[in-house]
Amino acid sequence: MTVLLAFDLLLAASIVGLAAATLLMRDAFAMIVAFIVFGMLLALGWARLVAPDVALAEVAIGAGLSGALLLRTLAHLRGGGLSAQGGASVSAPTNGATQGINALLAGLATCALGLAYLGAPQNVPGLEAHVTDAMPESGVTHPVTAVLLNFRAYDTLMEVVVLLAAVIVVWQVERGLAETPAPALGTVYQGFARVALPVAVIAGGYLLWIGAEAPGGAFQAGAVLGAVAVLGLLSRHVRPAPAHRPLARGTFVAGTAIFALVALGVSGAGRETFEYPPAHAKTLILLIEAMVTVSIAATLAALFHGREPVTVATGKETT
Amino acid sequence: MPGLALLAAIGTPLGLALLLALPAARGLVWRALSFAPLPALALALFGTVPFTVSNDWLILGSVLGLDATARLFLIPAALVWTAAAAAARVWMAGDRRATGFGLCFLFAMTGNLGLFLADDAPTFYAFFALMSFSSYGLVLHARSEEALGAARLYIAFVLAGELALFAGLGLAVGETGSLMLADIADTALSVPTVALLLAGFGVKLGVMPLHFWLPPAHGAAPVPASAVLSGAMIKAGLFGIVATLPLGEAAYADLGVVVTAAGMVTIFAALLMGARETAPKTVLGFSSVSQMGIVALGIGAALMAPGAWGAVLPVLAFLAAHHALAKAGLFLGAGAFAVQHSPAARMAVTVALVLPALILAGMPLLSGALGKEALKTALGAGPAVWLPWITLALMLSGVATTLLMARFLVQLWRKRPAAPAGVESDGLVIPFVLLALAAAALPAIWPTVAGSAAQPIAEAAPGTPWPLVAGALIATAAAVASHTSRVGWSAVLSTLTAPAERAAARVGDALVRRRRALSRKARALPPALDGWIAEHRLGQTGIAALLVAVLVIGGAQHVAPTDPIAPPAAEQNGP
Amino acid sequence: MIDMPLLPLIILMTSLGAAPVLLALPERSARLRTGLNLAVAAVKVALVIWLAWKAAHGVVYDLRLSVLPGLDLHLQADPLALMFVALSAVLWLVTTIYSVGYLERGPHRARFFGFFSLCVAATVGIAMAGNLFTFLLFYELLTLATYPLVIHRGTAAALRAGRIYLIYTLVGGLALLLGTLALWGLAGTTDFVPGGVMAEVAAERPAAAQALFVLLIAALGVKAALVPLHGWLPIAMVAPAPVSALLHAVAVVKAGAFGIIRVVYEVFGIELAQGLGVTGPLIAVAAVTIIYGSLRALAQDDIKVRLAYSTVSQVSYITLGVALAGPVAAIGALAHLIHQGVMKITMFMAAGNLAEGLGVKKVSQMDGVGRAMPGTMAAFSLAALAMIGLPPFAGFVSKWYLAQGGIAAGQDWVIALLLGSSLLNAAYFLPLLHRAWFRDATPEAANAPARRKISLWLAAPPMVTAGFVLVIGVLANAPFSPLEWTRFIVTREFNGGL
Amino acid sequence: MTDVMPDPLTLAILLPLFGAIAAFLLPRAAPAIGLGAVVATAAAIAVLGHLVVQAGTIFVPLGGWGAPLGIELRADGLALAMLGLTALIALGVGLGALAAFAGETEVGGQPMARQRAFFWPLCLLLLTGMNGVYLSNDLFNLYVMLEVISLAAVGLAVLGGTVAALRAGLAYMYASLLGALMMLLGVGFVYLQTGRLDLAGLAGAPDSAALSAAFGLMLVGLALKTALFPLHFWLPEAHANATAPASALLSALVVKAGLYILLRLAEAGPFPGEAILTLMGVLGTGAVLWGGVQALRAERLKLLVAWSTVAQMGLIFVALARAGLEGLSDSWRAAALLILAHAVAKAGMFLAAGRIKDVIGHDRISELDRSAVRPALAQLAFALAAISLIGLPPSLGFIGKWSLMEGAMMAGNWHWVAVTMAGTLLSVAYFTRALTGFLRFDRVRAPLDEHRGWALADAPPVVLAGLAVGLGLAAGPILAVLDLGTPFGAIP
Amino acid sequence: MIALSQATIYGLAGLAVFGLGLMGVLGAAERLRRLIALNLCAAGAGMVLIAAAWRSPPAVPDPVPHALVITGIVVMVSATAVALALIRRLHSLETDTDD
Repeated sequence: MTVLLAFDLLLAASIVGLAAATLLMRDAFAMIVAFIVFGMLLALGWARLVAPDVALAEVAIGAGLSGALLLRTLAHLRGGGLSAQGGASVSAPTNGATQGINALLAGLATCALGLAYLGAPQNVPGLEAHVTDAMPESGVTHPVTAVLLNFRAYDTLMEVVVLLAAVIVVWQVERGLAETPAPALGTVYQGFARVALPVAVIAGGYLLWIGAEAPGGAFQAGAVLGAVAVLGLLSRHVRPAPAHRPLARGTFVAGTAIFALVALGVSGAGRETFEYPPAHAKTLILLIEAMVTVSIAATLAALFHGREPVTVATGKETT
Repeated sequence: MPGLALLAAIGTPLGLALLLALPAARGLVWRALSFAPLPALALALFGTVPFTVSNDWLILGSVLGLDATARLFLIPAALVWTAAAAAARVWMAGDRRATGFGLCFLFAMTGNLGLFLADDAPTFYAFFALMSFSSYGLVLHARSEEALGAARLYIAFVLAGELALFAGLGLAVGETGSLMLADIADTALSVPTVALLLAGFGVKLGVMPLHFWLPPAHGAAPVPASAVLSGAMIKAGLFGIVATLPLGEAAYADLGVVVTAAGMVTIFAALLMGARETAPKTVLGFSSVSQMGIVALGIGAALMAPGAWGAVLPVLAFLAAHHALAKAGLFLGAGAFAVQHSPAARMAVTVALVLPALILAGMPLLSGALGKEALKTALGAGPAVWLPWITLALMLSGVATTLLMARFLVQLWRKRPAAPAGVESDGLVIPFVLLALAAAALPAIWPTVAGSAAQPIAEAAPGTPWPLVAGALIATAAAVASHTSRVGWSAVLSTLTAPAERAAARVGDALVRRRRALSRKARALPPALDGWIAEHRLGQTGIAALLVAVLVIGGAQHVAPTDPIAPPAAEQNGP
Repeated sequence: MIDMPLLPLIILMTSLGAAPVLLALPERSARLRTGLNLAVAAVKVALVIWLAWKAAHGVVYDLRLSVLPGLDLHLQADPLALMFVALSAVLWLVTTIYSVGYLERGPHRARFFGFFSLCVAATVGIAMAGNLFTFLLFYELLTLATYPLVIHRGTAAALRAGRIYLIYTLVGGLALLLGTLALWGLAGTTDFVPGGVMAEVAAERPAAAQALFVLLIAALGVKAALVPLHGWLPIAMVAPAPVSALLHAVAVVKAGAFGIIRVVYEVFGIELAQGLGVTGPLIAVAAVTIIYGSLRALAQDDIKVRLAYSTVSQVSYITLGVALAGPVAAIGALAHLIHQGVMKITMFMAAGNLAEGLGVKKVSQMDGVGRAMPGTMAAFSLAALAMIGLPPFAGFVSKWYLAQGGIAAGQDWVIALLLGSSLLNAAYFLPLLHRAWFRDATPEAANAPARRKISLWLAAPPMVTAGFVLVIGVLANAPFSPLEWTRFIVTREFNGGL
Repeated sequence: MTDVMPDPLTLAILLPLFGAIAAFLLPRAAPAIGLGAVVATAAAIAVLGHLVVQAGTIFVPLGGWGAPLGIELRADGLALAMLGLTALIALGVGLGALAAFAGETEVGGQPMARQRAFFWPLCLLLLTGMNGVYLSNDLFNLYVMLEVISLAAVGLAVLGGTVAALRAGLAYMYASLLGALMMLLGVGFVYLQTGRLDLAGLAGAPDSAALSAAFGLMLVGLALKTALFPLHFWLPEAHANATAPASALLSALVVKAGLYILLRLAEAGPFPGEAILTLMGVLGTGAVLWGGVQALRAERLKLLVAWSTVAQMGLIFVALARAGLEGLSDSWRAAALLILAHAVAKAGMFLAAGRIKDVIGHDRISELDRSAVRPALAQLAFALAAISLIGLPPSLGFIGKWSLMEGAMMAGNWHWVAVTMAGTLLSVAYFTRALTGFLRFDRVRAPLDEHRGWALADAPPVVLAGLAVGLGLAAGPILAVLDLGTPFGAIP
Repeated sequence: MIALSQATIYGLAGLAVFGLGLMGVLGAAERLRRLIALNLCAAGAGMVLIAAAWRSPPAVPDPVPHALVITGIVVMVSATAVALALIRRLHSLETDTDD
């Protein structure tokens, strides 16, 4: 126990240290790498707290996809290569005094929060009992999935809406002007991609399926599939073109639409919205998960790609 | 000794006058001019009264002397002469007719001072005539059209007056059988005699309707001459009445009525006429006339009620002294004003002139007011029927005098008296100021001078300010009215509101400037703050600050109680 | 006749409803606008007559709309309201006719008439407000509606005047808002009730009641142009003539005076106000205003500014009459509310005609204008004589009652005040008449071509109102005269205390 | 809910969502779809209103689970009023957007066609989020809804595509994210203390350090999102640089979401102390003054309007604080009235400002009067909206200020009355700057061209601004609606 | 006294991370760095939530916070994507105008 506790302490310290390191890194690339490592350690910590679903999500999305997005942006900011120094500034750097005050205040706030945290009762019974009670009616056996797609399905729907909103905004913001092409992978990687892609697809499907009973589920699966798409983009296997737009739009909204339609569709006749008929609960949840997974994958890929495919005047390529 | 003193008193001016004939001595004479009255003054101040010195050899056996009453007249007269002589010396410094003037001046001085010392009728008459006729030269001095006219008028009246006086004195001497003035004054003279005497002295006094000569003469004469004409010589008329008429001995009701009525008319008519005058010195002349009206009231009352004389006489003496000093001061002041070159100096003189003007107008506690109050008290013993009217007249005379004084001060600026070029201003200002101060100090020094005769003055009420105030108000109103009639209503109103508006505008300007400065600062502040905040991204810092604040404030209430709240949370969290 | 409980609202809506239509009419449709204007104004007069007729027959009008709990928008038609409504309706009709002529082919007519209409709606609302809250609402509406009229010319000077006007009146409005809130908080109601609603409050917290009185009077005093809150009025003279006429005769200034009447009589109650010792200072303020305004008027060369200062002075007669706290003085005050309106509107319209027809804007230019514009100047002269207080014109009647009221209240000096004021009135009006009638025109003025022909639209209204001045003076004691009506009102306010 | 129909609460949230999806799928038909969705949503809200009037507060346990396990939707008078307001403004802004995006393209910005295509999905997503916030009864759900709003709002803020808009949008994004994350951490603390997420769980919870911390975090987070002084730094630029319909939505609605949540928190939870409430009032005062001062020196019309939003937000905080904790059970009404008043007026004002900018070609205040072209109706709308924002009777803004001052006065808190007065004077001052520009003519060289005839684009601002003024007369019914289901307990 | 449990460790660590993130957001000058700081904040908040889900006898951890954190992660990545898109676009425009 004590060894584990020591490990926990060490891990927690590493997490905090990496967080600090992330902020202190001079170089933007190093900063992003530190952030990704931070995410990995964080996932480890969450695994220690018996939260494998979260850990998975963090690795796949929090660290992985976010890291990829950051790197891609950095590449853009540096005009294609990752070696150049810099990164755009928001404003003039603040002076030492202000920084000191900021640090002091943030530290004070953290201390106050820490005190409050320590003052809070430990082990207050949460909702686990309710969850356990309601599990049989949820249609799935994995509690996290049950919470995500049944008990708090509304939140999840809105989460998908957030994703949808994100992709809409990203498409709206970026429209392919003065564009540096995404870094292409070498041929070796292309070969790797050829092998890796089918595997990843299968892994994603498995994650989706297993989500009903064990850690895994739509988001993780979507993240894996999204990674597949990202690989596809990087390896130029997938080349978004204006012609793809309707399809892309359809894919983005499919998850949200199906989710919401199901939610509404099951209502009536004494049932509330989102109240799946117990008999069809598993089917409906799977259906939703499947659609959401596809949408998430497409959305994440699109977020990575970062712009609506439009015809640009250069005519070289629809990027 | 008294003889020598008398000789000095009369002989000094007379001798100086004679010395003037010698061209070589003229400078000396002019330098000594202001010392000429001093022997007489010294005699009056330090001589033991009464005393008489008979000089049988002189004229009809002249008797000279000084009694208590004459002394009270002599002192102010000598003072006035001294001041006027000092003024005359500078005034005439560059005058080509200075010698003539000096001659007349010294003769008049001799006559004036001498008549107070005369004890018998012929001597008195002689001095009186000497004074009167030599004054003609004073009035005429300028030789201008105006001066000629005034002198003509003057001499006509002097002639008439002398005639009446001569007749009166003659009759009186006849009736009394003695040449001595004291005897004449003790005898119940016949009415015509008294009337003649009154007329004769009345001319000098300037009581209406015998006043016509006075204002023009005062206006036309050079300033020092005006001062003595008004300050000293008029009093000779009064002294004549006091010395010759059997006041307190017999009642002359009809004459009393005439004199009283004349006095009343004089007080106000002089105002009306004076108000129309433009020359400031003429205005002062009318003021003298008006003042003599007051004196006439006292005399008239004594004529009607002899019992009142005992009370009236000291008061009249005081009034005479008061008027002599104040009015002579005013005349010299007018001269002092005339010789100033800068407006500021003129303004200073004007301000100084306000003092004698106020004294004359009856400023409470000063001699004018005290004299009037004392006269009122004294007349309490006089004819009861007239008393209310007289009281009223005295009060209104304050108003009238105030108006005249205001008119004088205003006209001084409008129509500056003529003055010879190159006059040394100090030579006028100093006598003027001294006289004015003497007039102001009169109530204080009078008891030491007059002894028991000062009793009524010392006991007099301080006087009321309202005639003065009323006069000032009327004067202001009249000024405003006349100004308005000249420039129109709206201009007047604008003038009235102008200072307030200017002040308001100035304050407004200052405020506007202040406000502008402030608003400039206020305008500069937000951008500066903005820039500062943006530069340091303090908005961001604000987030943390607010968070800390809220957490600390929120947490504080949980720290305070020592016993941490540890409720069985489970109970709170049932489904 | 059928009963219409909504009649006050309809009267209000005639002008309030017309405003948006007038605002929206294109600039070109002049005929339509004129027709609509006149029709609405005429209908309004008719409706007011109807309302008066019904009210005189005992029909009580009382409309309420709850806005906040316990706080209503309240329209009523008590005699006092009727008086003011009638005044504004009649004078609106006259001024509308005048404005049509005045603004012929001028710019922004749509805007002008729209806000003009709104302005009258606000005045009617002020008149019929049944509580201070409703009063406040229309008081602010009046501020807003008059602002575009004041700056109608759109020049820098007009905008400056507008800004000053807005600052004064909005600060006054804020004070009134605060006062209304305080009244609501203290008394629990803002209703106008004869005899007042403050009795209990005053008994418990006299200082608070006094402070409230001062606050309310100061707030209303801005519009009533009590010295020293009068600064906006002379400056606001840059407005076009009809606006000045309306501003001075009915709308803004009278709104303030009317508000003072309401506050003194129906919020505090006159006896309570006397008991609180607040009428004395009010009398003093009114007296100072009367004299000050006249004095300032004397020195003005600009005709309109002189008239403006005259208004400052004359409107305080109303305040004076109210504060004297006696029924007779009250009659004088109320009568003067009407009389001054009619007189002053005449003078302003006449002055407008002078400016339009001859380009005469200054007193010094008025030599011989009587010959050039006899009708207009006759009207002006009549009104001026009435203003001075010569019998048998309207002004005499109100001054007479004010003087009587002063004596009745034991304040004999009021007579001296009135005499002094009349003297000053004469001093600043008679020179105008002298110049106009008894002097010959200066050669250049005589030879100058008329700037503009004065149409009947412009010429008639001042003559008509001058006729009113004569009639309401001569027939003061006849039934249905303004004087009779004010007597009726005062009887009500003083509980038959006549 | 035993109806065959889905419940109107869910519909109020999902209908705009479907609209957004459809509009995203069919960009060319986006305006029609969008307006249709807004109308449909309004219809659902009308049905909901009917139910609330009948039944008071309505709860819908989504998924049939009920709190605390599941998520509940809750509709009461306050929520209903906000829903109605949002629908109204969405409709108005939507109509305004038809005209605003009608042109070809803006210099340096996005092509109009793109703006048109993207406006509607974002607007409808925003509506989804707003309605979701109003109806939510779950803290975490509120967080998610805030994020929906944030992303949609950022999208709207940068719709114009100019550098200024993008910069402002990014600053807004960061502020908004940080606010949301503070909210999230606050939710974590709440869960730590109470073990549940529904608002009702807060109501029963004992006051504790963790809850105080939670409240503190959520408060600051929401203050950041509502741009409470001094956390307002992001707002003026973001609102001023967005295109007019977007500005209208941002200023009228988005900032209100945070305020609404604050109201709900204050209603539900043990508020962490009098001092915090006073602090909010003080910060509100700062906002009123600083916002006013900044509006006074703003050089552009839209910037002025944006600063006025800062000031008005502050005023709402003052309204909350006006009578202390004791009075909170009544103060919320004043705050709610002010929220409604500001939303309607500001939507109208931004649309009007946009119209003016479109017609004149710029919105520099100092040169408004140099233009010979005067968009009279838009200017009228601006003036009407200003009347309500200044708080002149009979506008809704006046009613709001009246209730604010009334409560403050009753509680003896004259300082809040003074703040309100000062704010009013400042608002008069800064709005007069604009109005003077509208009404001054002597600097125009060309002949005036005032009435350019009617344009559909003028209708929404005029109607909204007119409503802002006219709704004051309907304050009674509005208050009655607010009190449905007695939020904050019974009327004291 | 508070037992030093796993939950406490990670919870406090989470707060520390949040605090660091906060400091970064406030002070950092670069856009990317601020965004990463925000992500740190999110991670910190997630850690606190997961710590709140942990039960000392680790039988069944509370699944609800887990679900919440997953949602949070997805929301955060969406927001990050949007912010990055803005950053890229701004960079393009700024370099365009600057050059």
